[in-house]
Amino acid sequence: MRSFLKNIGTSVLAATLAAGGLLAATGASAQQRPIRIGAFTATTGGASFLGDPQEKTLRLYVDKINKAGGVLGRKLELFIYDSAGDARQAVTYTRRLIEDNEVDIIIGGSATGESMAVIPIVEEAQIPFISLSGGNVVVEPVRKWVFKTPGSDRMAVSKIYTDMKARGFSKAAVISGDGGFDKSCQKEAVTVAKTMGIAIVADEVYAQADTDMTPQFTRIAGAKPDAIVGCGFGLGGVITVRNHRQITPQIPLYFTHGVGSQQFVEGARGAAENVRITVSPLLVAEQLDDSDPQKKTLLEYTKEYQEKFGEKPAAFGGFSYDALHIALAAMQRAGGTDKAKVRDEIERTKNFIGIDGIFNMSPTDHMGLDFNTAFRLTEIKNNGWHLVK
Amino acid sequence: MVDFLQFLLSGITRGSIYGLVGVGFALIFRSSHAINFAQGEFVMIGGMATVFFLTLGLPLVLAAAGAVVAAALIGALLQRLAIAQAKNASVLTIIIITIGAGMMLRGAAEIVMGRNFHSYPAFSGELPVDLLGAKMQSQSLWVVAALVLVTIGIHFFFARTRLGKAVEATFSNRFAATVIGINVPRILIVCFMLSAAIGALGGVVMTPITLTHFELGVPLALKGFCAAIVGGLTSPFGAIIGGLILGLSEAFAGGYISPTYQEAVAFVIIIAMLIFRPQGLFGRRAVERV
Amino acid sequence: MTSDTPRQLIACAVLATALALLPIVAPNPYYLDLATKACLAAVVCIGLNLLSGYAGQLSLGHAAFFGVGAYASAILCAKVGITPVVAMLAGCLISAGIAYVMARTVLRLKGHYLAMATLAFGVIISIVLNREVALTGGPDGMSVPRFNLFGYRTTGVWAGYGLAAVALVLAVRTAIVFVNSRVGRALRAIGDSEVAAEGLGIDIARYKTGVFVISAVFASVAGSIFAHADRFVSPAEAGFMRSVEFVAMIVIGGLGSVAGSIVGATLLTLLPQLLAGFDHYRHFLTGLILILIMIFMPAGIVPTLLASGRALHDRYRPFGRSARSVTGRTSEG
Amino acid sequence: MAPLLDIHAVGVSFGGVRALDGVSFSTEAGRIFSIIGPNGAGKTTLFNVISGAYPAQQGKVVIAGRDMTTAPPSARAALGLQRTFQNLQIFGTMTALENVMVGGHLRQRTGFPSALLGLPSVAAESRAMRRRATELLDLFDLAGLGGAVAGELAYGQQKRLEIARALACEPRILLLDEPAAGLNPSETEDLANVIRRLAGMGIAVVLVEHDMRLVMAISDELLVLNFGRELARGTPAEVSSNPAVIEAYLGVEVD
Repeated sequence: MRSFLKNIGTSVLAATLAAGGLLAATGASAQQRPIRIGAFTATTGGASFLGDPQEKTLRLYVDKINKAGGVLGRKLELFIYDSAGDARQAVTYTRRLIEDNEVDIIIGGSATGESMAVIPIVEEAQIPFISLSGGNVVVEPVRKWVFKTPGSDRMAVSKIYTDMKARGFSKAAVISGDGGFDKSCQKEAVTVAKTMGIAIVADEVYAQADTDMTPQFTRIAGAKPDAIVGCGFGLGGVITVRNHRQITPQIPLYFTHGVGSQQFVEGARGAAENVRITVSPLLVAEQLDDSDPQKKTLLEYTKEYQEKFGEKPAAFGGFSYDALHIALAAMQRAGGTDKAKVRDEIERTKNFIGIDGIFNMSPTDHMGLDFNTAFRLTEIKNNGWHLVK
Repeated sequence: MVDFLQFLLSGITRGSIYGLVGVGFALIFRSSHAINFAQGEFVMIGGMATVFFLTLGLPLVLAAAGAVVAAALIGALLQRLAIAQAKNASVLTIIIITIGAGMMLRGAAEIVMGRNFHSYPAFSGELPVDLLGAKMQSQSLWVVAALVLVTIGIHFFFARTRLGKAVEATFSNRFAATVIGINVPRILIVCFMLSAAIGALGGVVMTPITLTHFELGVPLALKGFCAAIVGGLTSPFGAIIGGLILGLSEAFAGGYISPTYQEAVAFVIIIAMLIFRPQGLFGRRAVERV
Repeated sequence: MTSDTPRQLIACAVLATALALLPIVAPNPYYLDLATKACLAAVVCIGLNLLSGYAGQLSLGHAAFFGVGAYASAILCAKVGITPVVAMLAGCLISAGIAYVMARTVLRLKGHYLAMATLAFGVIISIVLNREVALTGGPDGMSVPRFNLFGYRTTGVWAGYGLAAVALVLAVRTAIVFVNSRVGRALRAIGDSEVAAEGLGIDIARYKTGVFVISAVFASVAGSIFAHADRFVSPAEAGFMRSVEFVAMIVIGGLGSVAGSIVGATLLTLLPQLLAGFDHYRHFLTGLILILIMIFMPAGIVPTLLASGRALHDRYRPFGRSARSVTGRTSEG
Repeated sequence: MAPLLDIHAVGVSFGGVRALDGVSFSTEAGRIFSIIGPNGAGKTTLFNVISGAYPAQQGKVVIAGRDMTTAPPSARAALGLQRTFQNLQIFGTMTALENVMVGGHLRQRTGFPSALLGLPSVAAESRAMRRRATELLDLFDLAGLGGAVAGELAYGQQKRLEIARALACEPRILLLDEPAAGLNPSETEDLANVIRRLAGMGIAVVLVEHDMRLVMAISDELLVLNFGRELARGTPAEVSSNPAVIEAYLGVEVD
């Protein structure tokens, strides 16, 4: 039994190393042990639209940083697994990362559920974990070892309602899928509306795999909202805007960052025109003022991602960019990979200029984004992203 | 009234999609008493292969035809190289082979086309069609047309062609079919090709509406399978009617009652059917011979 | 499977010893996590195999019973504050009740009706778990308290493994004794020929109902233990794809074989871990492996290996035993 | 006292075809009652109606004084009715011994709870049943084949196994559907002895058989069916001298 398990262990390790293109890095044997970055993302399954760019971004930057000599004179070694957005698999892979791969930090959890599932494990193992999921519950209440980089749905929704009020709208309809990503946004959309004086006149749900949402939009049309808030991502997001164009083109449509990718606009084939989306500044980087501190980082990330993968990065890719760089910066400040020190340094992250915004973490805030930089309001015009000023 | 019409149109569009997916289940169940869990992947291949051929620069008609032919070939290969290879396999073994085949096709699409979704323009423009105040996507008409075409085609195939009659004979009694000289292995290949082609045709016409993605097949297959069950599992026409029933029920339940449990409608119908009409709408009651 | 009960109980003891030694030889808790999941899947599969491999009925919704057990434990422990053992029993009762009603409704019919009913019921359960956010946490799932027994709180992956291993040994022992009892023989007879079984006085609907309820309870217990082992449950556990995975496990391991259930469950639990490094090629390879196993071992791994072992041993018996068809008709002459 | 098996005017149609029309007969413990007739005369259908595989659409089936017309096969078995099948229905994946053990289903008690708990009584009962099954196998010349997978036995062995299985629950009525089909003359001779012995044990044997020599040699009473109706009934001597039977059947069949 033992040799059997050992075989599994070694063959898997070999495969992982080979896939990560890291065998080349082992040449520098005189050096210290590489810094081990552990990650799990939902590259397949329902949340694959979130996980795929996150995985690509991590691979891209681990490679790039290694080419530039690594961190603290040590190479990076990436262990990354596909959780398929499934809590059970996330738990197993997290144990694997901690116990078998002996990683120094864990980045991952494209979906809120899988992030929540691994929290007891990382807390018990006392290893820093930077989540890539949107739900506030991940960092509220603050847990010692858990951080996250995506701006929260509450911020996104607040931004939408602020714009709606500026346009004189007071009645909103919400349409969302039944996945965790959508649900989290929908919950905030309903809760925040109360505090901001917006009336929710319709709250419609569709199944994530649904191919047609016209009944939902017909009901929304009957409720006569001033505007519609879409909480969705991936295919569901595209079908939502297409059905919106079909049934209720006269009602303005807002969306949160779930549709923050150029593929969304292309898939919508014109139906995304005039839709307003709160999204990280990534998709409108060129339009930012030159004085904007994020502009340089955003343009660089866009360029590097596009060169490597032949497509523009989606907003979610930025989450893992931020997580990786915050972690590495913390290790640099800590002067090593001591987990407790790295954790303390992550918590001390100040003025970190990332893709999703500018991070200022604290013992009471393990996300560290502020309302103004986290999300920008954009509008789709001529199949392109435009900053609404 | 406009709402009613809108739900009706939604139901017909959905129903046609489910029907197009369901027909393949019925055809294969009829010929080999197996549930083909790769059926959804044939639909996905229809859309994906069309996208692939379009990017090669082929005109839409050729790309679509190429996708259907490609799917039919994959269907034949699946039968020949996998299912026929498992000698004396039980029905469950065949089911697991189709599950494996579905994963392979999904994996192949993932390798070739990546993990993004894909689509291509609707065949007759993107502007919604106005019908007495209700609006439908023009592509829905193409989906319905494909369903009608498949219905007529299947009818013609079973009623008029020698091959279709041979398929019927094989279904009624495989042993007797062998005795009267029907090449049963060939019939099975034909059934797999046919259901793959019909699934792919569905994929071709629905992709402008549903878009396509390497993992799209699984949820579609589940709905298509439900359509086939409602139709009695052995009847291609039953699957088409079953699909329309599911689609309309979903649209009206979602529209008039609440969309929250819209997804469950298909399954509630199945349970109701098992209680009240277990052989399905068009299924034959199994005749027990001792 | 001959009715050589003592020898099989020895096998059971060997299994128990191996499971007890595993924590000592396992390099680290990750392997225990995998072993826990394999054990729990095996428990589900042993129950499912009694239904499919012996009584010849197919269930396409067994994950729903796993989900019922998992959520019963999660909700009753986290929200009501009931002690885990009682919560587990409550889960069993709910699962058994659902299974009983379903079986009574459809098992009077002959054919694939149980497959359809379980499919529909399973998906409905997973939709309900997904939608009833206030109770279940919705799509994001919910956290579960630690398992405690007589006030003794257990910690870490060890406890989860311990529970799963004990459950597996009990399941194996129960299944072996059961299969070799009058009831088990009656079920196997039903799987082979319903007509003859009925003629011998076996009340087919009652026996199928009974074994379906038992298999549901096996799945429910596994689900409850899973909830405490992972300390987290999500609706995916009850989903259709999980149900299909359980069926794949028993067919690949071998229908009508307790050892096959364990082998199939272990293989399909480890496979994603083994293929984790292959990135885009993972799905393709998984599918290919499933197909190859089925082509070369259509009766499943364990029966095929046993048959070839026997063929070597006994030259006079040229044919290995073939797999039972799911409808269980083996017509001779 | 009521007869052990009483069939009263049963009728069955399949899609408009009358397979059985007003057939009646009754028989007693220890008697050998045979049903003969050309192919398609309704013999096997009559067996299926008696054993409960199909319900009788008209008429009554009375077993041991109880009206069982609509009862399922398992309930009829509980009253002591057993049958064998023309197209053998042995349990092909189980061993020969296990086949016979299942045959004794009604003579055992273990239910789901005790089977699951594995109580000592379960094993004890299995042991006792195994002993009885072994005896039955010996009785039918299957000694030593108990561990063999039944589906792999020779045809003649499977036929004997089926009878042994039917006897395991000590039936009062035994329906044998063409037991001699496929047997050679010496095997048929053995079979005749077996059937006589069963009758001698007090079992009411009902036989459907094409082998006229066998039927004529062992039957106490005969029923001749033709197109689902009774053509004649009586002792072998009476039937073989009945002109209608000679014309419709015996004239063609007997050489």
